[in-house]
Amino acid sequence: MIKDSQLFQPFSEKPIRLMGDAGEWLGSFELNLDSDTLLKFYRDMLRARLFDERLLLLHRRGQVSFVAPSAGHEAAQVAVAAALKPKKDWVFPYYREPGLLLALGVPAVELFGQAMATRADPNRGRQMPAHPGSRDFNVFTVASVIASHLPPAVGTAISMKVRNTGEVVVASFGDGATSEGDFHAGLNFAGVQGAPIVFVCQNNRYAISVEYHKQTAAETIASKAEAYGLPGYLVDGMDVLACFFVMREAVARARQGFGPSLVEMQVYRLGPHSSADDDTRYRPVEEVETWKTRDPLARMHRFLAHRGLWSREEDLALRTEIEREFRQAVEDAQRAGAVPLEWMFEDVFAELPDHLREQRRDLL
Amino acid sequence: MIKDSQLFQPFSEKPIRLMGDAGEWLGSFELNLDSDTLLKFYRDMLRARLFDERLLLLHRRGQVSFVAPSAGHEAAQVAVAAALKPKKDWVFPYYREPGLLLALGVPAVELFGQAMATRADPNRGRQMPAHPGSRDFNVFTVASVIASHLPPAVGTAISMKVRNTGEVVVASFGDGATSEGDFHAGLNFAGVQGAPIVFVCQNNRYAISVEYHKQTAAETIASKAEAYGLPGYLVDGMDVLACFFVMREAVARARQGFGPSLVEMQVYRLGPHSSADDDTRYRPVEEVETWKTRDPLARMHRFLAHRGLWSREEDLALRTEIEREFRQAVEDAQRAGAVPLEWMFEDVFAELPDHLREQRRDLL
Amino acid sequence: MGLATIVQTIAHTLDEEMRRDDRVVILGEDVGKRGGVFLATEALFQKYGPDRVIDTPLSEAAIIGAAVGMAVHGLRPVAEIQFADYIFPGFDQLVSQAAKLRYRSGGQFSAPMVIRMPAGGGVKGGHHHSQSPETHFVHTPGLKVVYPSTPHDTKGLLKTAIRDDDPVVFMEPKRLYRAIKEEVPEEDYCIEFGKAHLRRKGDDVVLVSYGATMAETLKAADALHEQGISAEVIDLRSLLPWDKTTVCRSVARVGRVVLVSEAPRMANFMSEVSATLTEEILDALLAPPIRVTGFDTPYPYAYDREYLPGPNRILKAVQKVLSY
Amino acid sequence: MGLATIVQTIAHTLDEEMRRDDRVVILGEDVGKRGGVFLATEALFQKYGPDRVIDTPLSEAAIIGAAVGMAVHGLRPVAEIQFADYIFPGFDQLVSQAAKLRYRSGGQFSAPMVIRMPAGGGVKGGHHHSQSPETHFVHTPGLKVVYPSTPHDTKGLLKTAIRDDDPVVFMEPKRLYRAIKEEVPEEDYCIEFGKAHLRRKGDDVVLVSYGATMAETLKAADALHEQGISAEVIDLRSLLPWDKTTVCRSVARVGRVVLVSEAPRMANFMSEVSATLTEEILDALLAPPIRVTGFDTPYPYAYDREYLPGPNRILKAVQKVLSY
Ligand SMILES: Cc1ncc(C[n+]2csc(CCOP(=O)(O)OP(=O)(O)O)c2C)c(N)n1
Ligand SMILES: Cc1ncc(C[n+]2csc(CCOP(=O)(O)OP(=O)(O)O)c2C)c(N)n1
Ligand SMILES: [Mg+2]
Ligand SMILES: [Mg+2]
Repeated sequence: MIKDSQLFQPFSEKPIRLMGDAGEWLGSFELNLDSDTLLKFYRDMLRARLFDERLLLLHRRGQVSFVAPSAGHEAAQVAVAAALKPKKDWVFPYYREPGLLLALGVPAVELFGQAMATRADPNRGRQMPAHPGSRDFNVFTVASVIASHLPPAVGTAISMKVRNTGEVVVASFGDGATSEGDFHAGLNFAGVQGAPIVFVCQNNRYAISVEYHKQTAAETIASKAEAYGLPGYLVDGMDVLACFFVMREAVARARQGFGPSLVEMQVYRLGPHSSADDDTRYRPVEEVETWKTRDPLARMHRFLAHRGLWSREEDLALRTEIEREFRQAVEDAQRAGAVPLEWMFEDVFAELPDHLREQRRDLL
Repeated sequence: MIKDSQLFQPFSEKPIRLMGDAGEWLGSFELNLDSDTLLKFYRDMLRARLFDERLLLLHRRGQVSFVAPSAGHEAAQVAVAAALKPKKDWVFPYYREPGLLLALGVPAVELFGQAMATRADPNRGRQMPAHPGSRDFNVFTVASVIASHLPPAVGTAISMKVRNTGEVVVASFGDGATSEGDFHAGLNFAGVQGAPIVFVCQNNRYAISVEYHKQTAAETIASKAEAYGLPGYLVDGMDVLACFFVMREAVARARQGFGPSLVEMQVYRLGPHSSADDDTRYRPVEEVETWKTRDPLARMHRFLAHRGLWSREEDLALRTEIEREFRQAVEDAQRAGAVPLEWMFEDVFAELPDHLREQRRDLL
Repeated sequence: MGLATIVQTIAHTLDEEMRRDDRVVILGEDVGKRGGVFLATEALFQKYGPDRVIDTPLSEAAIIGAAVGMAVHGLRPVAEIQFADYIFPGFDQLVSQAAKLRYRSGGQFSAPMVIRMPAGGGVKGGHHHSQSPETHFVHTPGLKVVYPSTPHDTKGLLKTAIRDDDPVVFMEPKRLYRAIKEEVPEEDYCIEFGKAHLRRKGDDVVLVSYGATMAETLKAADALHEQGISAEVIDLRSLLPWDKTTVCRSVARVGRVVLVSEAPRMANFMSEVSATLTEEILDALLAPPIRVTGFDTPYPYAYDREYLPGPNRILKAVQKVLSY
Repeated sequence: MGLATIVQTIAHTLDEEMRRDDRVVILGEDVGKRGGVFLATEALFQKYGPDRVIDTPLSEAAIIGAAVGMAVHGLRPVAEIQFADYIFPGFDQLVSQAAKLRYRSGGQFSAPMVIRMPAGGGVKGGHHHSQSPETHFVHTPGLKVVYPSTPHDTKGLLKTAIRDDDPVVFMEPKRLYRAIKEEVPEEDYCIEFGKAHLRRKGDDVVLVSYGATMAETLKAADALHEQGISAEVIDLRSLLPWDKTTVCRSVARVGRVVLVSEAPRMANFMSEVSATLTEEILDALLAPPIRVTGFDTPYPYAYDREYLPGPNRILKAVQKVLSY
């Protein structure tokens, strides 16, 4: 099933990198992306970072009940979005991916609306924060149950194959998710069917407090692809260019009918697991500090500056612009108003059955 | 964790073989087993074969409701038993393994008793045929739910490790079982814990009617070991010597604290999936005929004959002896008598709770 | 389609629905060449090919989960779980994904799919080929649960299930698969969920059941008839929604009721029926509703008929409500 | 041990039991260094090390399954499922292995183990951090099910659970984890399963509940008291076995009962209680037993307090049974 790789080899020992720590190009080929594309990567990453910061602020003010910060994952998420055709391809994300959704074009107001359970949430306030979804953008609404979105993602990909639609699915998840039976069930079925899907693991080396070596004895997540007859790519997930080029190739291969692949993006969660977590209980501060020096945003900043594409002033201006956008989006999300109580009984089924009609009547 | 292998390399492209089709020794080392051991292998394989035949007879007579024939799997099963210390090591078998239990020493009368649900069944008639288990021999009672015994097997192995008992677990299953989430959960946890367990897959290339290439896109089951940081061995499962030597090494490694391994034994189910199956619906007759020429019993017979250890006459005598043993065992199993109706309510809990006492009273 | 058994009706109905709507696909273990271990999908693989009749790897989570994803993308999957007992390795996909998708997404996504499964005991299958897990499904908001007892109802309910916009657990009475043959109409008909079927009219006692135990319930009704006792017999046909109106109406009129289900007793679905009857029509009850159910043990191999609520146990219960 | 919350009592009791019996081991996600996401295993890793407090990979099937195997081999595992909602990926191990092992092996093997899980809503967790799956467990022969509501009972019931020879699902009222502080006796004591606790004596109506909704039920009782209505309040404490004797005795005396549980209504455990009451003491009922439960929707994020059977809904039900 696997087409000969064009640029990258699966199962490499070291992570694929295209950008050095100082922001230098490491690729063996000529970088053929225009500056708009490069700048968009940076912009999308910055939006992701600032989105989280805004959420944390709202959390401190008591307006949002929960946050799962994604700082450190931005390069990976933005690269995934960039490799897809928005509104055509499908995405099955997990809970730590505002950057992915924003980069796909999902309006910030919807994401803030989701976090605050207002009418701005197309999911109608049914779930806790960090569980967005958008029919408009073919983004399958997040479920909390780790890895449970993978078998459905494969089903959608099989449907695409059977009906020959030319669409592709990306399904993403953390390192912890790879231990669930659903990971196994999904990847194995996808392999058998040669379905057009790319599995993306954002390996931040922790599942809440559980370190990678307690999660699995496999050297890499990428190596797990072999068990399903898939190519597995190991990528520096804090290198937006490496993530993008590998994803572009994997998506193209899926689209052309050469089947699924698994991409491991090595990232690091710069913050705690969530607003309910205290990561100093299980992570040495020095470790966190070391990883902070590899911040994917700073690295891309250096890359752009290196090429004369970006200045401090432009950066400040962009931050101000995004902050303004988000302030407005939060305001709009709030102004949309709380979801009404009677919605509690809707969408259990396509039509309201008698027993729910009775229960609604009893409550209201 | 993995100790350097002494005789065999994991992840070989071709199955490990030690005995040629004509029964010739293929090993690169001197065969150092005495003739008693070699003859016991053959004897145990023959007992397995004849046990199944006896069950099929009982099935035809309506005395047994179900049979899952193991012809073709005998070499694999007998080799596993031979590699273990009976009553010390633990075995978590699946339903197609009478040969394994018999070779471990489980009395035939208990297995027939299980198949006929008489008092001779230490499991008290609670399950359908092909679901034996024996506390005396540390054989975990089979459950029908495919692969569901693997996480428990790992738990037992972790307990052995934690308490440093020097025992080892073998858990066996079919190719179909490798698709279940429980396979994944079990092997992954075992890998992390470095538990003393050997996973044995009897890959007969079918899960009822589903062919191997619809089961997984992985080239081999052995290759799946990589996903868990384990060595995976690919073995000719109809070569009792290859199975034995690989198992002996894997068991020794586990016992010495070097962790788990996965052994794939390539076998073929010479009969239908079960007495309820019609395999001509999905398997070409020619395929079955081809595999029949590789019958593990015939091969071992040739091997022994080759070395002057076995004759036609001895074979006939042995058959007669085993037939007599089994006829007697069936008779004993039947004479033990049907399990009493009131047993239905026992062993749900250690003690009979009130609600079951009431239900028993209502029925009896 | 002439005289047919339940299992023949399933294969036939699936064929009709696949012909009618090319979004309908089948997936499961051994549903392809083998036609299913009970032959409920016989000949469909040969007719519709591997893209519409998909043999899956041995993973119930993959089957149910993939069906969810297919449904989300516009197909109408009919998944087969080989035995109801094997729903459990895929239970999370059923309860966390299929059942909750419409709700959690605010109606943006939904999973119109059918999960077929042969259920119930009496076939010498021991505890993993005999269970009746319907209560687990009924207790999961977001699932519809159907359980026919005749070939005629099987056709009409299966069509409704396939055309329904929500996930439907379609339970099949495996010990009746080949036990009943009846005339099944040729035409295309659907049977609405939540409408019970009055199988007998009667005035002395009401017997309520569904699925496989309908056979035992009808036998009991026949035996009562011989004793001059007239039993009204209600076949629920669907458990979610269930037909409260019909059951309450009959019981209110007759005053005595026996509830029959072979699932374990503790928190059995019939507890719901009983509790509802008390809440709704306490004063019309001339005797307590009595449940006749499976026992609270794992399903046993030996004496698997004795485990089931057979006619004798039903008659004993009727005796009790009549003499109350 | 002085004044303690429920979650502190759990950590303390686990510590005592681990000290008493070195076969007791803990396993689960984040139970190690982190001490559990709710700190229910705080400091135990530091004290007992990685062989007795095992951080597992993220797989509930691995957790429950491995616990079964450990128990079979002689350990006494206490498994933590991080939220009751996440029992479902491990549900098959629970119902097919843990629950049925003793039975299917004729008593040769057994799985004495505890599966702890924080359950229930009201913590803004949306539908996958709020569920109350107890009915699924009660309906599974072979499992015991316990659900304390106070620090005192938590200690006594958890000790009984750990020393019990069968698998015990130990549900913990997560919204009460830190809400109640009470004096917990220093000494070693066990509370027998199947013995309800009479939390209030009263003559006008009986309120039956368990676990997290005990808080709401007691609030309702207090409000009734102010209105001059005296409510008898029963805390079931264990659901399997459940204390039929105490409940029937109280209800037979008082004649009116309201049953409170936050799980979805359809086939809720309280249906079993209601059905049993009718079967046993129909003639003593002055009004129908009324169930006040969660709604038959997935657990919602918005209005998650309204979803719960709060004091107001309980009072409305009491009004109904009193005015019947
Ligand atoms: C089935 C299941 N079990 C447990 C949890 C609780 N939980 C939430 S996040 C998490 C860790 C996930 O780690 P990982 O997959 O590595 O993703 P990360 O948070 O590191 O990005 C856990 C255990 C859950 N949501 N689902
Ligand atoms: C969870 C589960 N799903 C389905 C079944 C029904 N079933 C029984 S045997 C079998 C095939 C097993 O194939 P494999 O693991 O290859 O073992 P083999 O029978 O070939 O030796 C199936 C699907 C089952 N027992 N358990
Ligand atoms: Mg992680
Ligand atoms: Mg097989």
